[in-house]
Amino acid sequence: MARVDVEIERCKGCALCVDACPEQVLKIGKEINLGGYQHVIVANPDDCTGCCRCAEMCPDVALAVWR
Amino acid sequence: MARVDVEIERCKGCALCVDACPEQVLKIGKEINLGGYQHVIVANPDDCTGCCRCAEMCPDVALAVWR
Amino acid sequence: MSSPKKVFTKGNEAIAMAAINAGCRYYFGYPITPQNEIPEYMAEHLPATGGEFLQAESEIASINMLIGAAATGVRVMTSSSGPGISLMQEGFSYFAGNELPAVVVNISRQGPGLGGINATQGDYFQSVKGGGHGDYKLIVLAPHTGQELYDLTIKAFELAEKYRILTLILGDAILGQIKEPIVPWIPEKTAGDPDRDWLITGAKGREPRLIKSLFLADGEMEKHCWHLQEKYERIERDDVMLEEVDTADADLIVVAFGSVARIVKSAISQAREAGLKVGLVRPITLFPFPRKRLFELGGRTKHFLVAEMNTGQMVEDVKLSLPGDCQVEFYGRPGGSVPTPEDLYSIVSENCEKLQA
Amino acid sequence: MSSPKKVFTKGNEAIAMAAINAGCRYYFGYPITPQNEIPEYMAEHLPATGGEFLQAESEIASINMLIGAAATGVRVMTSSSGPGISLMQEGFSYFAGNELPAVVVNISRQGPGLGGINATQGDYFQSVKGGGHGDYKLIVLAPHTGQELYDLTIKAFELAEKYRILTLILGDAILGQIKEPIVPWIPEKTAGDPDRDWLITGAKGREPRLIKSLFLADGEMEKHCWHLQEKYERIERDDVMLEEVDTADADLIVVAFGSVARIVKSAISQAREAGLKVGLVRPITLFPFPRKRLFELGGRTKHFLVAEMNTGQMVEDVKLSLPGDCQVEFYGRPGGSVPTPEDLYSIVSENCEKLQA
Amino acid sequence: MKQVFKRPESMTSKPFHFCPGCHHGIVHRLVAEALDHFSLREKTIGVASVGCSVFLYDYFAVDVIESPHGRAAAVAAGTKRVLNDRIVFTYQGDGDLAAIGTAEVIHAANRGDNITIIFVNNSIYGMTGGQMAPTTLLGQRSTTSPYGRDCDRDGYPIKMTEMLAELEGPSLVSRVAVNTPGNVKKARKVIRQAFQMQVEGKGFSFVEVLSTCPTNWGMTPQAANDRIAEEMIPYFPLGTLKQKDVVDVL
Amino acid sequence: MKQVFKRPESMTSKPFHFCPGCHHGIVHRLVAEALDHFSLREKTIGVASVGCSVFLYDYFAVDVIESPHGRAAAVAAGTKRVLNDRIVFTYQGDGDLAAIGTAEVIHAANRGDNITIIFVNNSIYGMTGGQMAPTTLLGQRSTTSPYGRDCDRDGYPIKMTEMLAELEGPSLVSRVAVNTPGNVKKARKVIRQAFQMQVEGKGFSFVEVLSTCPTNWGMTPQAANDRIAEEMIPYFPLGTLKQKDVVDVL
Amino acid sequence: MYNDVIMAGFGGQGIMVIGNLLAYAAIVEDKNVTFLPSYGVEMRGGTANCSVVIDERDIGSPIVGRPMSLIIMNRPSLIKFEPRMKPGGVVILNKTLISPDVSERDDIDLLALDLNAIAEASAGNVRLANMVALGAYVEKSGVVAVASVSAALKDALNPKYHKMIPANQKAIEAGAAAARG
Amino acid sequence: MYNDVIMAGFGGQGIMVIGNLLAYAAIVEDKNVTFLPSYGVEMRGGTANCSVVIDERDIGSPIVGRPMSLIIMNRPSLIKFEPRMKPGGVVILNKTLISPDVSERDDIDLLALDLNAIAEASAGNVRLANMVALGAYVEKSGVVAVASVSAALKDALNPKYHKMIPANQKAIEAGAAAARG
Ligand SMILES: Cc1ncc(C[n+]2csc(CCOP(=O)(O)OP(=O)(O)O)c2C)c(N)n1
Ligand SMILES: Cc1ncc(C[n+]2csc(CCOP(=O)(O)OP(=O)(O)O)c2C)c(N)n1
Ligand code: SF4
Ligand code: SF4
Ligand code: SF4
Ligand code: SF4
Repeated sequence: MARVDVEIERCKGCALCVDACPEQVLKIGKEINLGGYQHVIVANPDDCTGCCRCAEMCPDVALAVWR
Repeated sequence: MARVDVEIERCKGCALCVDACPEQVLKIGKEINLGGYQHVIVANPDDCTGCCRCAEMCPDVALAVWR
Repeated sequence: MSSPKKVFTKGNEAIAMAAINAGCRYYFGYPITPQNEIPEYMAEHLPATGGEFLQAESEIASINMLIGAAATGVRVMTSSSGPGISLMQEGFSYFAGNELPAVVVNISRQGPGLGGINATQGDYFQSVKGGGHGDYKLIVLAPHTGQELYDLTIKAFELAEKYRILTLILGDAILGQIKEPIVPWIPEKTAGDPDRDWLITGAKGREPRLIKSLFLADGEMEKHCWHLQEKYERIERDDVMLEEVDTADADLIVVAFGSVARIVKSAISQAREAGLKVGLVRPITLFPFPRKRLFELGGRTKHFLVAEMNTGQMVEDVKLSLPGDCQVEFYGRPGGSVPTPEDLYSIVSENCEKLQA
Repeated sequence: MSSPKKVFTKGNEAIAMAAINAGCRYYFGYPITPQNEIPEYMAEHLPATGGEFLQAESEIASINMLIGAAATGVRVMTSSSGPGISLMQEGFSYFAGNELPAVVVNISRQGPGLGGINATQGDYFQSVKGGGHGDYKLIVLAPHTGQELYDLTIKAFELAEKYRILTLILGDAILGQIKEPIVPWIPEKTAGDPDRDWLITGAKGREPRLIKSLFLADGEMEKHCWHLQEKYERIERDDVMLEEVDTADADLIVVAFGSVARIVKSAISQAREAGLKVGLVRPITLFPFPRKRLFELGGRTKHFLVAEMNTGQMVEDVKLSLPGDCQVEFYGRPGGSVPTPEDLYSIVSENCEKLQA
Repeated sequence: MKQVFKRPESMTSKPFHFCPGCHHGIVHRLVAEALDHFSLREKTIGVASVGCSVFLYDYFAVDVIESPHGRAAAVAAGTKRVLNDRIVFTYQGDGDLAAIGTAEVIHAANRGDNITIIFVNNSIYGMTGGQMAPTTLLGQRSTTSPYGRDCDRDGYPIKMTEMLAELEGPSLVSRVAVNTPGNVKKARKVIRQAFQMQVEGKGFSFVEVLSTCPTNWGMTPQAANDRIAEEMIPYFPLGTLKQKDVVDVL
Repeated sequence: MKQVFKRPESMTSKPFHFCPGCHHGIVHRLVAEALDHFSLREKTIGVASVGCSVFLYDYFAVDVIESPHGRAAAVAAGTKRVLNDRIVFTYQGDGDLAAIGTAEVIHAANRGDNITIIFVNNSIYGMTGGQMAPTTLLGQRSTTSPYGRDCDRDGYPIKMTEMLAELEGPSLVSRVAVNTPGNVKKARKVIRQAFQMQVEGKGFSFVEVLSTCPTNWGMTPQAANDRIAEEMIPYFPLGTLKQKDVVDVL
Repeated sequence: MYNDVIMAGFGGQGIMVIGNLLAYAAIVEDKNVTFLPSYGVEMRGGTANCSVVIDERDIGSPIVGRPMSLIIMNRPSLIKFEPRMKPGGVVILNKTLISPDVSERDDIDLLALDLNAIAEASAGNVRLANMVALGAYVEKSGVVAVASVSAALKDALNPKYHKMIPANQKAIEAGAAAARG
Repeated sequence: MYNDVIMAGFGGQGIMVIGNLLAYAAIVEDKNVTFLPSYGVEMRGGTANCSVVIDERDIGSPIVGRPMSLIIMNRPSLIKFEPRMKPGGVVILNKTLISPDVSERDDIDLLALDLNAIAEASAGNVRLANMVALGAYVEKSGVVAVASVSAALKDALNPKYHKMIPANQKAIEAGAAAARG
């Protein structure tokens, strides 16, 4: 059981987390946040292993991981 | 046949040439030049081999060597 | 474009373009906002002229590379802003002592300290009183439009060469960043005389030459300082530039330079429409300062208002210029806050009211 | 020695000794003649106080080390001369923006450029008008004897702390090199208040603090500049220092600072002996300049003579201070030529003659 | 479930102003984590430099002094000489440290000043809009090398880490990258070691972090991230060139 | 008899102002000999630095520009960029080059500026009266290290030659001494090579010359000369650390 | 006739592009013009804005203290600039990102458009929302002819984007049409 | 009574030492004094000189424009300073290195002494020629008592030279004796 949370208003949609996740849990969504960015969304929450690779790569500390 | 000449007014009496000369040709004299220095003199002119070691060491380019 | 000779150009680019057209072939500089378009333009266009753009490791390196290049007699330039110009002050002083010609551009920004990139005129004192050590002056030119940035850059190279002096173009973030249509032109003379008798070129078939600022013999340095002083006096006599607007009948004369002068122009035309007799004196050369003309004007008009984007710097030179019976008011906005035409209009009309009272 | 409390001391050493006695425990500096006795004294004596002397790799490093140390609230100092002080101008501007307290000594020498090591007063403008970028001021103290070098060094630390400002001691080669008997003393307070709410000490049990000079929010930088301005006005109100000699009945008042003032004193006593009514105003603080007092004096005495070892710098501040109907003459010797008492006596008496005519 | 990844305590909650995908954010976090690791927040003083990282103070919950451009090492030296029981670090870009600040960093290193320097090498001037840095790669275009960096005119990209490792003073000199989760982990370890050196009074520690500037490289964040492995690391090899004895901290 | 040793033609006849026994005079002569060797006098531009050698222009019969303290390499770079067919050299002391001028020399080297730098390392500030230099040896007393240089406070004597040899730009980086007739001969050869590099357009050449300062070392000229072999060379080893292809010139 | 406008939005929304384009359009009509960009913290984050002043006479101040018109692409910009507006001024508001309710002035002429949608619909590219806004502004204010804006595209755009001129023109026209109502 | 003197010679001739010593002698007599050294080019070559001003009253200028007295140890110094002298002034001249014929003034009181010889003879050390000169000057001018100079030696000299105080005293005395004629 693991979970990744996105702090949407911190996300700038750089997609480094998307590339880093070995399980394709994350993807860039269609929505725009207040900063004007298309932010990341947790597309496949169930596949998350809590490995933290996404969070390690997130330049904006927008991700939190539970395990 | 070799000769070393001292340009007296350039000499500051540092004696580096005296130390450099393997033949003890040069020594610091008693006279004081216009700059106030006790300058070097050619004490044993006949022993000069014209090897130029003195001149190489003279910081004030006060020596000329003939051979 | 309908008017074929007009080019819509950013202020910084106007300077760079003018420099190249004035024959400047070497540029040494270090990045700093808000003047980066100058080195960037130079980097793009100098190579094609056979010249060279070199990015220095710092402003200190820039100004010293400028010394090395200026000594050869070519037209050279650097540019920077506040903090970078401060770092060049030792170099400025050496330029003065060495009597070398070159052009430096200061697209000034907020200060003191790191400040920010908005426009101010807080570097007036540094420019005209000498931020470096010793008794010296630079020629300081203060353009107020894109076209004038272009024209005065060309003038700067000419004056630098005429007097063997560092010439500073004092702009600000507004002037550097603004885009306006300008008409470029090419001056007749785009290089210094190659026969000047002080150029450092290698002592081929002549006596060795020396560029220095250390004079040790008794009284020699004093002589050198008076020689410089005499040169500065010649500059004050021959090369003052200013613009006057509606001064002939003015009850109040505003004195302002650079971008503020431009904003003042808007305020003044509003004031004239409102029937207020207001004029403008805009010093174009900050050194030499238009002392004589101000003194003349002060014979007739007794009220002056100095407007600057700082807490009061040029106002001192205005006071020093005017007859003792003139009254000088000051309006200032420091730290990057730019007065609007409305601000200036209201301060002008306030002053006029006081006059009537 | 017959008078036990007197110490025969070189000016530079008087400064260093006073600094240590004022609680200065850290010194960062780079060698330059004619002030080397200051770092040398510090290198010898600071270790025993538990403090530290560190020779920096350059004047730029010195002034920046000073920033880092001043931010912790300890008493710190650096010293240099002309070229080195020029290199510190960016740092000076940061000190102003950051509002940090520290003491800098300029034992000035010939300029512009490399100049030489003789005394001048060519750095007056740099000191009082701000050689760095932006609108700012330093407190500038101008001692004229060994004892005063000592006393004003102590004062400099106090003022720096009182206002969170960089305080500059402007001496020259004469003052730095001269040896005189002085009486050392120790002030009561030799350290700043450890509870000042801006000290950078690590955010233990409190909110983190910040020393900065970049203010980005709309209008914030302008506010900061006006805040600084307000502080400068307070300083002008509360901390002007000057010396007056024989001004009460003077027909001619000489204005001079530092070592020139001292030479003027000889000339004036000669003049008084010759029956000439000559007085002296000696600004001790160059910023704040004794404007108010000069204005008052200008109500009675209408003729002033400014004597400086430069081509005319303080003379501008004198003119700006005096009522419009005063006449101000200037006598200057730039480039390291020091006027003798005889020179000054003859210029003083010439001026008195003109007055009579 | 336990939270296994969260914002370090030495960081504030303020969102970064950095451009999307800029590695500065990762490096900030790693530094904050190192401070957390040794519980240093309350005794740390950061020295901010001039560059995109100038707003350090908004993101670190520590005392901060803003340094003039290039002079952070001198400012830090001044602070540390007075408060030698505090932890003092600088955070500098490649324009700041490898150009205008060359002398200051070399002499701080040579003196063995007991401070830590985090050197973010993104091979360009970020804040000022993409001018050539001393570290710009050969052929790389920038606004002041519009035809690509030319070694005949501009010289070779400078390797600060290699140069500093030549000196006696430093206790740790290392180059890391943060372009993959694995490299981030290695970088975390080295940055920790750097602070440990300071904690143990071993003298000057220096970590160069290869970093992206998607904005001024004219690349997407992803392409910029890829460039680190493709172009930066081959020229600027990763690894620790100098290290005094240290207990492993990971 | 033929004159086998005489003043080089690139030198003027003015007697040096240097103190008795100061090696500056020997180094001046060797540089002038190198100019003579390649017949460069009429196309050479010297850049004088601030230090005891500031009066370069009195002794060399070449055009000279006086540089601000520490900035000779930048001044020379400016000159050379314009007049790239002239020979440009700087002559700098260890205060000038290894302290205040650190950044300028490193970046001139890194750019591979086609200039020659003669670096006279006498481990002290001569002109200003004997303060500690970055090259002052550990334990050495100077007016600003009255208790001897302390590596904890002041760091280790800096080895500029070793540091510069790390860079790509230079064509020649070497350290020589002039304390014995034999070393003078070697130094002559290396200084010639340095100018040859420039003549051949090979880029930045740098020669460090270990040198005495009897006055500020508080020694007789002879004792000072001996100190070179006893203390200086062991810490600053002689030799060429970097050299691009060159035809032997001796 | 004197006219001024401040345009503001996120960096990346093409504010500078339309400011520049409007200036070129003024040049097409042989008018005097000043274009003054102003950034937040150099380039990162923050908002970008620019001022354009157009006049037949010489232009005094390029600084616009109390704007006659605004093009507002994001919320912070509305909050910053609306209070300074002259009464009766024209505002083009990007309804895609800001609700018109945020506006606090009732003495101005506010036109809220779903710029992204119009851009998508007219030119098939949301990134041309800026052009839609400019078209609407020009139409509403009459400061220059819409045709002049279209004509200026080749001067204002980098040649490498010239192939996008037709799409830009469509977006501008669509903006103008929306402004006509 | 006001008194001033300029002392000048080669660096290394001990000019600063005797200037300093004279100042200490003045302090012994509780007088005010300023001692101003001035070098040529920093330390190398050139000549060294210093000015000492002694007075019972506060001292104004430490700069001596027209000296009342001179101690001259080498030829360049005579050429430099002699023309500036006040008429009637006292000059102690180092005859060992300069012939009195070089002097061009006939309105001064010139005492040419073979200082080196006197130093050698009295103290067995030519290096004390400076002390001989000072002794002669003090005796001739009366600015301070010769005894005060001797008494000041321990303050003025670095402790490591204190063992040489007797030799110095002898040289000073010998100079004074020479001046008495
Ligand atoms: C003395 C001085 N010169 C120049 C500048 C302008 N400036 C600000 S940041 C910077 C460099 C930014 O590049 P870098 O250090 O690589 O940091 P980055 O922004 O890439 O993180 C420059 C040149 C300045 N502020 N001060
Ligand atoms: C900006 C500046 N700082 C300091 C000085 C003072 N200064 C003159 S020469 C010198 C250093 C001399 O030492 P070095 O370079 O080793 O040469 P040397 O005299 O030993 O040959 C210094 C610090 C100066 N002239 N300018
Ligand atoms: S924690 Fe691992 S698995 Fe989960 S989203 Fe992040 S990278 Fe993917
Ligand atoms: S790495 Fe961070 S900022 Fe980038 S898309 Fe993922 S969550 Fe957003
Ligand atoms: S400009 Fe470059 S370095 Fe700066 S924040 Fe943006 S991506 Fe990062
Ligand atoms: S002080 Fe030293 S370096 Fe300078 S000339 Fe004298 S011996 Fe040579």
